[in-house]
Amino acid sequence: MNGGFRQPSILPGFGLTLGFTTFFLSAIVLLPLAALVVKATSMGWRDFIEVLTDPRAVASYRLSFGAALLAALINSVFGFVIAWTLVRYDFPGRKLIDALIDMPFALPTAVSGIALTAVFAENGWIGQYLAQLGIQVAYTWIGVVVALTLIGLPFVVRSVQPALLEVQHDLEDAAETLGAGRFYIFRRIILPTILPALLTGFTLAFARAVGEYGSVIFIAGNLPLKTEITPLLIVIKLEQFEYAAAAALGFIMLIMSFAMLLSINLLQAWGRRRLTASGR
Amino acid sequence: MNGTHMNVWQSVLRALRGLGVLAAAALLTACGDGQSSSITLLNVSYDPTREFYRDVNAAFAREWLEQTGERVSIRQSHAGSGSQARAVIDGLDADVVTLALAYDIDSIQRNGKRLAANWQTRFPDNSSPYTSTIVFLVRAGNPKQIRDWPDLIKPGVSVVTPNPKTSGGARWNYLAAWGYALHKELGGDLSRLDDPAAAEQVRAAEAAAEAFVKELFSRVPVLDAGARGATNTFVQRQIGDVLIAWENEALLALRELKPGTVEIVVPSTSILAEPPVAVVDTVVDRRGTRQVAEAYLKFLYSTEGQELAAKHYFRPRNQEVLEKYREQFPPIELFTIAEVFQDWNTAHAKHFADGGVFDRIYGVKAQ
Amino acid sequence: MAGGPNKALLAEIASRPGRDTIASNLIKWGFIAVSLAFLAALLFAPLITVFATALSKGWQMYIASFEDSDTLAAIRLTLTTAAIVVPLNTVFGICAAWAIAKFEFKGKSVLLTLIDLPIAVSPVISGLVYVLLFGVHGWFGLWLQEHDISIIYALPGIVLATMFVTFPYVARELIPLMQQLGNDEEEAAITLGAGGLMTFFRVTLPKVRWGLVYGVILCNARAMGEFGAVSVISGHIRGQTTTMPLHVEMLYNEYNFVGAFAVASLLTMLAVVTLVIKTLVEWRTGIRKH
Amino acid sequence: MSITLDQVTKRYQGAPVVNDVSLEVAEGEFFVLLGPSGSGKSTLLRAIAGLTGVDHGRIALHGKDVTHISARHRGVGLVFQNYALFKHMTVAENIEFALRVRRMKAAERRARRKELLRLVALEGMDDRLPTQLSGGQQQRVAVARALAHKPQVLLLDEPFGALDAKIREELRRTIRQVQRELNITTVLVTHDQEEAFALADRIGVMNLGRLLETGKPHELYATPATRFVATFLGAANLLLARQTADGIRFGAAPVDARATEKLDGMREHEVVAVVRPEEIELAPTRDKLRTNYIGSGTIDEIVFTGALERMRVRLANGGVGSQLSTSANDAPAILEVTRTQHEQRHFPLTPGQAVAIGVRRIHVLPTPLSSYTACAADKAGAERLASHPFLVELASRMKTRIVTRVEPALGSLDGQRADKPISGVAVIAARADAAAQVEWLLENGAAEVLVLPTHIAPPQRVLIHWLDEGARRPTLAVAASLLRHVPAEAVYVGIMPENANDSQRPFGVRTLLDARSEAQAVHGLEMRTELRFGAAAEELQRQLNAEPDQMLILGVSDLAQFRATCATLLSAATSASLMVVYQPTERRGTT
Repeated sequence: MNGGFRQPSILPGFGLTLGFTTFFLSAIVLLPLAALVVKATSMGWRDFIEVLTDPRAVASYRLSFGAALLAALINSVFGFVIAWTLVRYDFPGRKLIDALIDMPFALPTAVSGIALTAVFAENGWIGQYLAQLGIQVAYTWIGVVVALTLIGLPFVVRSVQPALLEVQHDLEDAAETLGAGRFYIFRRIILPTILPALLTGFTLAFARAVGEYGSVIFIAGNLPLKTEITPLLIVIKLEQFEYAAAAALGFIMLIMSFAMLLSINLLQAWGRRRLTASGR
Repeated sequence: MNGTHMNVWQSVLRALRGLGVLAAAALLTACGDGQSSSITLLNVSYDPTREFYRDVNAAFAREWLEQTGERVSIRQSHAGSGSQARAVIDGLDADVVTLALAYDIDSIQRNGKRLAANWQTRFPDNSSPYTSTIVFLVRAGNPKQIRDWPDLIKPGVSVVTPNPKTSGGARWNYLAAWGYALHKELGGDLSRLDDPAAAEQVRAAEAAAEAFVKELFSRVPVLDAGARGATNTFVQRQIGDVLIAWENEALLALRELKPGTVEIVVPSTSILAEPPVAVVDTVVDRRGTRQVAEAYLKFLYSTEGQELAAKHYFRPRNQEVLEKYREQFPPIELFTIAEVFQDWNTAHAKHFADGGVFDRIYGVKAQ
Repeated sequence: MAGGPNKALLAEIASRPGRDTIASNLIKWGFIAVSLAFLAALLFAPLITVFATALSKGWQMYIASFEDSDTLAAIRLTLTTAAIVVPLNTVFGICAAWAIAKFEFKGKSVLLTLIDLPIAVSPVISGLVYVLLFGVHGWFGLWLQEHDISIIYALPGIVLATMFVTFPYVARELIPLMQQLGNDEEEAAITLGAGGLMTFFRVTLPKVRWGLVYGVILCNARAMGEFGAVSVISGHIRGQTTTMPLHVEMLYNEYNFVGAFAVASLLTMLAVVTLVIKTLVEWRTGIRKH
Repeated sequence: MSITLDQVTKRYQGAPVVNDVSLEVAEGEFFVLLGPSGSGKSTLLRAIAGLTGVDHGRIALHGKDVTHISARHRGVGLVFQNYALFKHMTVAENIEFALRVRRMKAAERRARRKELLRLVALEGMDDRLPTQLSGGQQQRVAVARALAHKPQVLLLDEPFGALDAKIREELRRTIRQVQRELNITTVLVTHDQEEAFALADRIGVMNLGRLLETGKPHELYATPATRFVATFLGAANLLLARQTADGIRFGAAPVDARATEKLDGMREHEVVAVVRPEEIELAPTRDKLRTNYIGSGTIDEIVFTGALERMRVRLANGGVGSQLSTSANDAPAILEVTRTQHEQRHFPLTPGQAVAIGVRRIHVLPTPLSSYTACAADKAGAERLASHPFLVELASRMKTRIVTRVEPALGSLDGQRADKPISGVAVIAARADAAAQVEWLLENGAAEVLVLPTHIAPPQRVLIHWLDEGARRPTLAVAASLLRHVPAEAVYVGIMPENANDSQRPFGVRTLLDARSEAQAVHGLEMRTELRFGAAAEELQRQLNAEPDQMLILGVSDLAQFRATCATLLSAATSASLMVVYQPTERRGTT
């Protein structure tokens, strides 16, 4: 299996590990997803298109992808700020906060949804002040963004943190002796260096947010055409025993996410090759 | 590499090894956990009946032991009515199903052929040992002066109800509102629905009903996925002026959640909600539990079962028991699904299926 | 994996001329303030809500919540699931990382993306796919029924769904780390006559142990916290197929807020466990240095 | 002056890593900071660049004080050991970085870039990424980048560290060439003495945070002032000798030492002589030597290294005990010798052969601290003292030795004398009658006495004081010598009487300034000064008690005065160690 397929290396275990990887991947991920695809395509082309282009579905894509994109962007900014703060500054409680970053992973999504709704509802701790400003968070698309931001936060912080730790201080020192100001150093030196990591974090946060269901339904309001997310639409289809339609919606989300993940991975592989190109 | 360094690492490895052993043990116990000596039943039900069936199970097990000397233990499964039906269709081995609406059991019948088509006639009262109806929950002191259905579409009133697409209970809410509007337009005579001579009038009434329901749902700020979610939104988050809810849910909420902050308003007319029960034939036949499963459901009709239903705020079928709890269940003019919508399948197809009336009132184009 | 600042470096930077100014202090505290405010609104407030509700009726009620047999069963089920899923995914993650980081071959990006894929799959779908496979009407449904094997609505289904959802985490932690560390030391070990396993255990593993531990922690957290996928496939049988997150929802729907959030608070303790493990090992490696 | 450092001190967690460094680098000069790793040279360079703040002292570039100016405004060019090129930028973008920051027009940037690339011989590499270049090329780019904004000074931090020998040499030449062409003041940090010799106009040698010596390469090599510089700049044999009125004496063999200074009115004393391996002549017999005979020996080992022959010669009895590099006192001394091809042909040698040894040139170090003699009344006490951790550390840092000496009469005041004069630094344990012991030792020929408490840590601060102006010179010499081997801060404490009137006060301040400038000028020692008022003994006692881990160097010229003021100081139990430096006045008085 390894003729011109891979570059030679003296390290052993390629066949074994790649074999196990592909086997496990096939059994746990690919086979089930194949079932999804088969189910989705079982309904006939015309129905398939009809399900996917239903205005309600289209509206839900807009919300799901739009809110996920917005949440991932917010996370990219604030996740970076948090990672920076955790890496570059020392302050009381830093370690605790560092540990809490992973919290959204462990917290059942329903709990985060319920808790967020409690906080951001009009009578909630934060919601009441926002309400005075005329901003309603819970039961609007803003609420969806808030929930998705929480879900995606650890991805960005945890991607950026090691990259920031690794940024060579020499580079910053060099830039400083050459006369660059702090913001200029940030923009021209630090940002390009950690950009791949930030991109990874962004992609993962986005991918995770697009499919999120548990936390969103509590805070979204779920009004058709307004605050209805695609996963909810899938659940609705299921409630009506329309498995194929549900699978079709799931399938289209999968395709979009896959395309996005793949393009980012390719971009990064390309970037890595470019930066570690020959010349040694 | 130095000693301490290795130790940390070894302890991690040891921990991982420990986890592996634990996993193997767990797998073994999971596999061995098939049958125990006593009979077990699985009752697949929907969310609000959890407390009720807990008591029923205990009482029935006692009675069954007395009558037959056999121990029976009943496991419960609760979730949304629709998703429970789906679970049974996909292979959840329920001996009995006790769901929110007949449509869900019909679906099991239709999609899986796991029970006979005539299931609803096998037990008395449409196989619904207890009933409920749809009432309103309002804030203490009823500040918006909500007395009946028309008050829900007064200016400035905001209504909370769950999403009929995902919640069985919400479908009752929707149908109650629709039924009320029809009832009113037709001058209280629902029999004219079947009268070909009154076709014109019925069409006008239907249009009025649709307008009413549309207006009602335009005041809904949150469509929770489930009934309990909607109750929490109303009581805990203080969203909305009125919650449309099952009577049993409203009574429970009154007791469980912040007593004194909400009160119940009973409308003039409402729907007779009949949560049905059924034995899943393929399962009981395979497992040999038909006898006990049927006894279990029959127990619901016994005086003891009816008392328990009333205690958990379901309207008992048994008139004596109902009278005993009269204070809790004020008289109300009730119409049935059959009277207004023929049957659940028709109602579902017309109102809740994709492109149905519910989609229409949200401006989704008809297909 | 997570990491903190190098204190000596920070001290040196802070001593630089032009650094000990009002502006740099403003920037520093500005960053900290923004981070804390953001986290406070998004993360701490919900967390505090969880604990405040769990403790709203006092410690006794909180403790009592864990005495319920169904709650205990849910905790047991969750731990069992994690105990099966985490080691399997760890082994997978290590294999995948070795294959991907140590060798150059065609289609690597596609493989990487496929490993990432479960993150992008909606939890609802993650559960549904197993129903499509193992449900009565699924591909293997009939066969399973004939052999009286239950997968969905039983432990194996829950394990599979959890495995699917937590699939990428260990691999994702290890791959970039191993890619970055390169092959030199492994190649040296091989030329010194070490076998593949020995090279892995004595050379590679000690280098990446942090990434691995962190990946395992993440995988475990996610395995214990997964709601959507498990919900679809669990059957919600009380005391038997309800995991902790499902149990939380159930208790919440019973208006038992104290119980619900008490169980949820148990899950948040995972962060504390992470912190303890990290501090413990930092402390031990700290001893090593002196 | 292009770069001026004035008493620059930088501490990490309390310990000074750069300790009172003063330095002036002239316009267009190529200055090399040489030192082992951890000597503080890189920190000093970073301080000049503004990448590290200093805790004390001032830094000026071209006469402008830049101590508090940030790195970006200092206008220096810095080249890092690991290049620190921006990996995501091309060579062109890297070089133009500083120009872009300064908003220079694209055309000008381009022109400057071309010029710089020509300068470092990398024409046409503009569009490469750093990863596509070899290490040497990358460092050339780094140099070009550092020069782009026409910095006032160029700083190079071990720029050749990561390169192999051949490329290193090539790049060395390029840098020297660029420096000459631009006539830019340059400071280069390295630990490689060969590199320093090859590049430097002037070398400064650093160790333990102190700048020990500066000078032209050949001067430093030929006449180092310190053991450290002597051994760090090439191989050196350090030999203990006695300076007598006739010259230098190694063991029994007196050497006619034309090259060394006269006794200069001082008592005969022990000195450290530096003999470079290439200054040693070997001959079959003593009369065949054309140089000063110092002893005979046998060839231990010969290593052929191409142009030179390197060998180790074991000294015969005559030289026993005079060699410092071995720790054991009575082990035969080994001399390192190198011979040219010419010498080899003239007198071929094989291991085991007996030879006569002569020296062409001896350099005597000016340091007054030559070796340590642990003195106690009994053997056990002397041995215990000889293994005192601080003393052992001090001796090993100074590359000297510790001998033990049992003096039963130590401290007795009945006039019993030592049977032979005490040489080197006498060391005694701190105890109640230490003052009497010190006095006895000083009367018996010791010039310095070190009093060590049982438990002390290496000092963080060394206080310097003399009771009488007459003791100033030797005290400063001892302080300078000691402080080169201890990473501590030096503080001269001047003490005025409590009731000093206004006319006396300026005098006190002048004394301080004189002391400081003499320390700097004569001994290259940078020290702080403090002026106190009160009785000397009490003031010193107070100072010593103020902080833990201190050391006091006390100059004495009159034993009566010493007894009067310092008996209590010595009898009090302090955690400080004390070095007493004695310069008898009577002889001075008679001349």
